[in-house]
Order: sequence, then C-alpha cells, then structure tokens
Amino acid sequence: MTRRLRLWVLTAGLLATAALYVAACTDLPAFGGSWHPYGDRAVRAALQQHTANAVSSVNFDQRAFDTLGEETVLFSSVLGTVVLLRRTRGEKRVAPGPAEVPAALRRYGLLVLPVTLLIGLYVIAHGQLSPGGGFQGGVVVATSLHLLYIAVDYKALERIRPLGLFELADGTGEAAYILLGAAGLIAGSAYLANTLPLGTFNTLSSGGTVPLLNAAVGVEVTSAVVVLLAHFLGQALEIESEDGAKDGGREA
Amino acid sequence: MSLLPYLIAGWVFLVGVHGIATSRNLIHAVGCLAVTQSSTYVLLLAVGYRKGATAPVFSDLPVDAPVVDPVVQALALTDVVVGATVTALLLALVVQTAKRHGTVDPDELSELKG
Amino acid sequence: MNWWLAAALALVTGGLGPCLWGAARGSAGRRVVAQNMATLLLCLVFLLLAQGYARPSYVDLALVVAVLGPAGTLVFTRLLGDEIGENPPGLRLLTPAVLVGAPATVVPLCIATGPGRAMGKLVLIGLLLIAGGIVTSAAVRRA
Amino acid sequence: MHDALIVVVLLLVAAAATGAVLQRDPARQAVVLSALGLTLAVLFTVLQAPDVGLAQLAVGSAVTPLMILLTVRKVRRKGRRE
Amino acid sequence: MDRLLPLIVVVPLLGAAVLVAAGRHVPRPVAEAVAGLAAAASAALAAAALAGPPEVSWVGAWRPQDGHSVGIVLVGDRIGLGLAALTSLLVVAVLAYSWRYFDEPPHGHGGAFPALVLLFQGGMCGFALTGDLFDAFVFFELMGVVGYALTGYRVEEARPVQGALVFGFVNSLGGYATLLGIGLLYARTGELGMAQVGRELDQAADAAGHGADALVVAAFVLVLTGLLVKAAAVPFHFWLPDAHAVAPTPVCMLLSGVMVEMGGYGAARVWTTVFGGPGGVPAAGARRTLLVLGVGSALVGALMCWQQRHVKRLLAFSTVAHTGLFLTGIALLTPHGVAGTALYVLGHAGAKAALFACTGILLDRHGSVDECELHGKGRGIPFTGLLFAAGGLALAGLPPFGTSLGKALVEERSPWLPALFVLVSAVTGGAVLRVAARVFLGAGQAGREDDEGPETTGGEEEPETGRRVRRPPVPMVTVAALLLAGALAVGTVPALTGAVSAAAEAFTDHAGYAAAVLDGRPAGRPEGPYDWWTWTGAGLGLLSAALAVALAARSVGLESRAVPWSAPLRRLHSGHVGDYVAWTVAGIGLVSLLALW
Repeated sequence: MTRRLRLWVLTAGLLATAALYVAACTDLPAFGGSWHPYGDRAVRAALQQHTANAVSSVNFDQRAFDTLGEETVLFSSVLGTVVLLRRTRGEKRVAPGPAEVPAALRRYGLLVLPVTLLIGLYVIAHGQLSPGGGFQGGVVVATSLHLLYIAVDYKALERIRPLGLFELADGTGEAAYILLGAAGLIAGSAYLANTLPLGTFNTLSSGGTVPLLNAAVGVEVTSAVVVLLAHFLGQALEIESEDGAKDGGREA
Repeated sequence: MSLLPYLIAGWVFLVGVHGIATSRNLIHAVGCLAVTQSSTYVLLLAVGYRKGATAPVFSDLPVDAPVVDPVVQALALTDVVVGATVTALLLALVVQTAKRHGTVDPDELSELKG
Repeated sequence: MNWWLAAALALVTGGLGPCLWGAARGSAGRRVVAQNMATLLLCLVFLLLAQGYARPSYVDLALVVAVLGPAGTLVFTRLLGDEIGENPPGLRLLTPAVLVGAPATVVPLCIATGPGRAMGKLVLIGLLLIAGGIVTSAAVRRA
Repeated sequence: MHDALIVVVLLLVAAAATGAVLQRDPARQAVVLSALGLTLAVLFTVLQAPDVGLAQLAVGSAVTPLMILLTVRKVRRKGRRE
Repeated sequence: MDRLLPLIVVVPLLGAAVLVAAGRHVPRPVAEAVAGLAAAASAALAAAALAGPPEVSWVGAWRPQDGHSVGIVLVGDRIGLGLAALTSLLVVAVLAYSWRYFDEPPHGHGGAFPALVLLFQGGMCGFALTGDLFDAFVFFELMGVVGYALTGYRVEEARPVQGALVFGFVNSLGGYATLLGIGLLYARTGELGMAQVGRELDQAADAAGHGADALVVAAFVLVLTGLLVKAAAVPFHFWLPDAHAVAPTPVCMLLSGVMVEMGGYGAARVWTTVFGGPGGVPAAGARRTLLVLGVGSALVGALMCWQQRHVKRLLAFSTVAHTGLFLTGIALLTPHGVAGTALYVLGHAGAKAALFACTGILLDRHGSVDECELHGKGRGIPFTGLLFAAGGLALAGLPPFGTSLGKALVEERSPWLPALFVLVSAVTGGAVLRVAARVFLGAGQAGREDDEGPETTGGEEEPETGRRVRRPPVPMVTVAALLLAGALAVGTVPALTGAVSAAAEAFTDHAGYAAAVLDGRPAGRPEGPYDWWTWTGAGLGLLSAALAVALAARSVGLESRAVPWSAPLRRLHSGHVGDYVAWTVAGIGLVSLLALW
C-alpha cells in the first residue's frame, strides 16, 4: 500500500475517531465532580479492612484478582523476553571491556546504591500505609542494583547478580502470590479472601494479607526487572554473532 | 476547564497512533505506542478526580477527609505495569528483527506479503 | 493564597516548560542536560507540592526522584556518550542551579515543618539532590 | 491555584507527547520519553494520585530509557557493521 | 463448587510459576509432564464446574451489598465454562503434540515453552470466565503478551519476528482502545462489572426516558474495537495471517482453535450483558455492525484463502473467513444464532487444529509448507493425507461434522444466509482439498508456475524438530486424529446440542444474567425442545461439500490460483506495521459509522 494511500486511510480514521471521542466527552460528567460511588464504597471497605492506603487495599484486597493478572502479565513478559533474547546457535558471548569511569562517579555509585536499596525496601514495606507498594518499590530496588553498571561497570554488576537465583525468585514470587490466595480458600472463605487478622490501623502489620501480597509482588517485580535488564544488557553488550563480519541471521 | 483533561487524553491517543502509522523506525514506533498508552492514564485519572479532595492515603490524613477515587488509581497502576511489560517485549522483538532483517525500517521488511 | 503552590506553579512553568523545550530540540548533549535539569526541578516541585497540599506522605515521591533522577541521567551519559560532544549548551547552568535551588527550597521547608523526622527526610533529600547534581553534571562534561 | 496547576501540567503533557512523537531519531526520542514520564508523574501528583506517580517515576526515569538505549545500541552496532 | 471457579484460571499459572522457578534443574520430559498435568487439572475443574449448576464466584468474598460490590465476579455460565474447557482440552492436545518437539529449548530453561503455553491457557480461561470489564482487559493483555512471545519463538528466522511484531502492535492498540471505552463507561455508570454497568445504563435510561447517547455508543465502539481486533474481523484482521504463517505449529493450533474465537465470544458477551438492555445500543445498530463486519470478513477471508501457496497462511485466511461466519451467526442476536455459532466454534476448533497438526507433520518431514514445492511428496504418509482431507471436508461443512450442524442451525434463521455460508464453506474447504490433492495425491502439474507477484511462499522453512523426521511421530498423528474425532462428536452427540441450546438461551438473556450475578437468582432453564439435524440443513451441508470437491478438482489442473481482479486486495496485505495500524484506526471509524447510522 503506497505511503499516500496509507496517509489517506490514517487521516480518515483519526478524524472519525476524534469526532466519536469528542462527542463522547461532551456527555461525560464535568471534570472534578463529586459523584464517585465505587470510590466511596472502596474507601469504606479499605478502612473496614484497616488498610491506610486505600489504593493498596483496592489493589491487593478488593480487586486482588486484577493484580494477580497484572503480575502474571509481568511474569510472562519476562519469560517471553528470556525466550526471545536467548543466545541462538550462531552467537557467542564476549565479555565487554571495563568502562573507564571517573572516581567521583564510582564513589557516588557505591554510596548511593545502599541508600536506594533502603528506599526501595521502605517503599515496599510501607505499601499499605504511605504511597508506594510492591511494584514501585520492586522497580526502585532493581534500579539500585543496576547503579553498579551505570556508575561502575558491567563486570561489577554481574558479580552481584546471579541470574539463576533471580529467576528462582521470580517464579517463587508469582507462586507465593497464588498460594497466598489459596490460603483464603483453605480458611473456608473465597479465593484471595483476606482472612488473616487485620491488626491495628496505620501500623506496619495492618491489613491482613495486604502486606504479604505486597511483599510477594515486591520480590517478583525486583527479580523480574533484574532478569529483564540482564537479557537486554546481555544482547547489547555481550552477545556477538560467531564470526564478527557475518551476522548470525540472514545475510543482508 | 471541565473538558480539557478528556480532550488532552484524546489528543495524546491520536498523536501516538499517528506516530506509529507514519514511523520509519520500529524503536520510534514502540515509543509512540508508549505515548498512545499514556493517554489511558490521563483519561482514567481525570475521571476519578474530585475538586478540593486529596489522595486516599490515610496515614497522614483524618479518616473523614474528602478523597479522590482510589479505584481509578488502582486501574492506572495496573495499566502502567502492562505498558512497561509490552514495551519491553516489543523492544526484544525489535532487537531480533534488526538481527534477522538487518534493518528496523518497516518499509524494508518484506517477508510477509500477499 | 497558597505560596507553596504558587512557587510550584512558577517552577513548573518557568523551569519544567523550558526543560521540555530543551529536551525536544537540539543536540543530544543539550537534551541530556535538559533532562538532568528537569529531574532536579521535579524533586523541588514535589517538595513544594507536598507542603502546599499539606500531605507529608508526598515527600516519598521527592525521595525517589532524588535517587532515580541522577541514575536516569547517568544512563543517558553512559549509553549516549559518543553523541554528547565536549561542551553541550546549558551545562554551565547545572551545578549552580543545584547548589542554589536545592537549599533555597529545602531550608524554608525545614523551617515550615519544624524539627523532627520529617525535617531529617528533607535534609536527606537535599543532600542526595546536591550530590546527584554535582556528579551527573561532571559525568556529562566528561562524556 | 489547584486548577491553574492542573491546566499547565496538562498542556505540558500534551506538548511532551507531541514532541516525543515528532522526534524521529529513537536515541533522542528516549530523552523526550523520559521527560514525558517526568511530566506525567507531576500530573498524577497534581491529580492527587501519588501511587501512580511513583510507579510512573520508577518505570519511566531509569528502566525504560535503559531498555530503549540498549536496543538502539544493539541495532546501531549491527547496522554500522553491515 | 463456586469457590473453585478461580482455580480454573489459577492452576495453569501456578504450573508455569513452578516450571520457571525450577527452570534450570528440571529435565525436559519432567517439565513437559508437569505442564500436561497442570493443563489436565484445569480441564478437569472446568468439566466438573460444567457438570454442576451454573454458579457465580465473587473473588475475595466481596459479595454485593444491596446490589453493589467492590470485588470482581467470575461467572460460571455454560458458554464461558464451555470455552474454558475447550481451551484446556486444546492445550492438553498441544502439549501432547509438541512432546519433545522443539530441537533445543533455551539453555537452562527446559520448561520455557510449556510454561508459556500454560500462561496462554490461564489468560484465555480468565478471559472466558470473568464478569468484569477491566479484568477482561487484563486477561486480554495477558493473552496478547504470551501470544507475541509464542509467535516469535523461533527467533533464528526472519519471518517469525516480523509476524510477532505486527501481532504485538495491532493487538496492543486494540487493547488500549478497549481501555478508553472502559474508562468512559466507568465515568458514566461508576461500575466496572458487566452486569452492574448494564443495570446502571438501564436505570439511567428509565430515568432519562431516552436510550443511548453519544457516550454510550462511543464506549460500545471503543470496547468492541479491541474485541474485533482479537476476533480478526475485517479491517482489523491483517495481523492474523502474518502471525499464523510464522508461529510454531502447536501455537497455530491454539491461536486459530480458540484464541480468535475469544474475540467473538467477548463481543457477544459485552453486547448482551452491557449494551443489550434499554439503556444500551439499539439492537438494530449492533446487528448491522456485526453483520457487515461478519460478511466482509467471510468474503475477504475466502477470497484470499483460495489464492495462497503457503499452507499455514491459507489456513489462517480460512480462520478469518470462518470468524466472519461466527460474527454473522452472532449478529442474529437470537438464542438459535448463538447456539449454532457455539457448535460451529467447537467443530471448527477440532477441524482447524487437526489441519494445522497435519501441516506441522509436512513441515517437519519436508522442511516446507509451500503447496507447489510439496507437490506429490505426501504420498509416503497416506494416513496424514486422509486426516488432512477429512479436515477439509469438515471445513466445507460435510455432515455429520460439528461445523455442518452449527451452520445448519444458523442458516435456517434467514433466507440469504445459506448462500453466504455455502459459498464461503465451499471456497475454504475447496482450497484445503486442493492442497490435499496436490500434496498427497500428486494430482495436477508439479509446481511449475513461478511466483505470481510479491507473495509469501512457504518454501525453505526450517523444520521445527531440528532435523527432518522420517516417519511422522506417533503423538503428532494421534493428536490430529483425536481432534478430528472431537469435531465429529460435536455433530453426532444430541445431548451436547441440547446443552448448548440451553446455554445459548441463558447467554442471550440480558436481564437473566444480571439477576444471576447480582441478585443470586440463577434463572432456571427448562430443558426445552431443541432442534437438531434437519433435512434442509444436511442438504445444504452436502451441497457445500460437493461444491468444495468440484472446486478442488477443477483447480488442481489449473495453471495458477490467482484471481486477477483481487490483486489490489492482495497488495493491501503488505506486512507493514504502519498500514495495519492505519487500517485499525480506520476500522474504528467504520464501526462508529455502522453503530451510529
């Protein structure tokens, strides 16, 4: 299809979609209105479950099945990337040379890494109290590990990142979330039911299963992001086609 | 003011789609797909906003204060995760396309026709 | 008239807008500098918003930006290294902006919040910001 | 004051999104996408959604740009050798 | 039993998690056995749930108080559970088919492929069972993400990565359009469950006195977009042939067998529960939309299917054609239409999966799926040829196959439908029979004709089993035979037709669904009289089968398959991401025109 025809089809589609969407916007309730029935019910339920952060309560208690689906999307995307970015037959792994890094940057990296790690763990732990949660904290922890690559060099990162362990943690995090859900069934209530004691409001152990699910998601997200970045780093820095000139795939 | 957030969401969606359709580089197209997806965050959170209300996190707030809708925030959070993972997977496919086809320009990918 | 929000609005229009303009146009070096400046401004904006909305829990956002912002800039310098060139425009502004901007925001906030755990967190954010700013601008200069 | 902030940040998000789409070179687009992520985080905070803002910050500031730039590096290194 | 509904979705996910966690230390046969076990367990749970009365399960015990709840509902109605059971059975068949199939799995990940297939099963079962719009979007994305990874599994070759990329872009865009629609519905009704949104729309319509306004129609169009992309209806169908032509054969069996049907099921489910009441989109608008898209898909699919050399692409276009017929059946919006379509889907899943299985055997034996290159080479494996021909006849609608019974039930509803059904079945069945004749009987000239125009040939493909197999492996042939037997059973077992007809009654009942989900009053369905084989139905089936054989016989000797006036249509299928995205957005415009008219 020629570029011109594609532009015509695209413009027609965009105009029609825009018209449809603007017509819909005129019937939407005004921005900032006070009619939020589901939200009010969710806040009441969150307070009843002694969970200070209502968003975490919706995520890990009221609509926990959505979060199970979301974590499984992350889990399968990482598994897909492991499969897609694997080293195929005609490729070999070449360790990249050490990158020359100014001393100040190296010191900054080594100093800030533990601080970032602590912040990430703090965000996971306080998931059901202050803003944050398993996913946000998990990504911060994973980024802190990669400070070694950014501020020091790739070899330093590889030393502290055994891939087998992180893949095990990835699978364990996903299985932990599912089994925590099954605990509700075993306790006689429904799947993913919050049957643990709810604890006192606004404390670290409040909210029954919410902090546990938070921790499971934190473990899984941390290891997922580490494995994901490991394979992207591997492809970009290490994997070369067998004989440098001819590429492993089709000759252009 | 009462329609601006919704219209901005619509504009971001359409700009993103235009970017994908006219892109000459697959990595650029993946970036435009991420832009298209950010329109859904804007619409969801604009739908849940309440004037004069604050975030529904009661660690530092009296329990009866007016708050914004937490459900849309949970939906937007799930959407951010889905967006990041789809971007990662499509980038992995782009890496392999570059290896196998020697190019990332959609016009030069000629394998599947007819 | 909420002065904290007014300051935040000024920082957003006066700072974040031009940073976006810098990030969208020009050479790769200029874009990385703009991105670095944007992360700095963002941290200050989050601090002001936290105080303006009277929600101390929003400070966590500033804490995460103070750490991840420089990491993002270091990613760009490490991987765009060869494209950045010797002296990208606007680099000279970075270090003074950090040294002036961070204290100018953190000190009044510390006075407003009074001594205690919250003030400790603010000071930590200020230090992280200054350290990050100096190191990243040095890294960009030497890229 | 609340509305003014919302309007300004919304316009910045639209500008950043348009800039990200119009920038055809992927390496430079990565920088604009990172800026778009930051602006979105401010928008979410202004709309009183700190959790979503934190998630967008965590993903958009370091992880996504790193992946895009590693892909660009792999594609460019492969292209240069051809 | 209702507490076990979520387990149907969760058991495969747990299996995948265990396989990945133990990735490095588990030998390959153990990994594939564990995967088979998890899939079979989920199938058993689905069958057990089907045996019991229809139930509703609120996840997390968040039951509704005075009609409103904060939780997510899984609805165990017959059609949804039937699709979940079909998915699980197909996954068990695929895992058996691909037993020690791929040459070498990624090192350190013996269980990667079975784990991805289990995740695919979890995503599809979740989509079939959920009664919540946003939950359906999450499982839609899960199916998508796993589908892209599985389609691009053979990264050493150029085509799979391009097919997977196109599949990824178009399906993600469809998903985001659906999410915009869900956002609009949430803004209007303040609910996310399908039954709840439907009830809120109806109450708003009673209060306001008028039916759907611009927002409801826009939400209908946007939500339907993602589902139609998944169902590969014209003009959203472009990704399907590219993804099918390149995906590994076991994945093709799942994609064509049940994932594409999920799109049609989703469209029917969303229309009936959300927009089917007085507050939703008027029935005339929905019928017109589904009818036009269905007929368009059927004709385009059949026309393109007839001209393909690449056998997998030929089967993919036949899936587009038959999906068009599914949408036409659903467009009747009557219990008969849904019952016929459901039987048609069951029969088609068996037949199409068996055809892909036989194609996989050809690929692994001769390293090619090109009709001309394979000319006469299939003589050594007569039994596979027999299965291939039987699959072709099933597609052509030969009684007593399930496909023929499904078509018969739908055809009686309106005068001009039989013509469309017979024509499309004859053309697609004829194309398959033509391939069977040329490959297995060596009929007609050898592959002399050169390449007419830029077209994807099926030549020089890598066999998926690493080295070429002399005798077709036993698991592959038995799976193909069992799938065809299943398609035959669908058409011959009267009890199944009775159950499906009763299920269709419940499926198309807008108020009954809301009552069952929200007020816990499952509508008792009397086992009313259901119609089964009729003389006209069987006659039409025989006619289309005879037409197919005639078409195949005549075209075997012909010099080339190309239909000259359809060259512009063939150029539209360009494999270019930008084209497909442009067509998707144009499709949104087309659907909104049809719905608003």
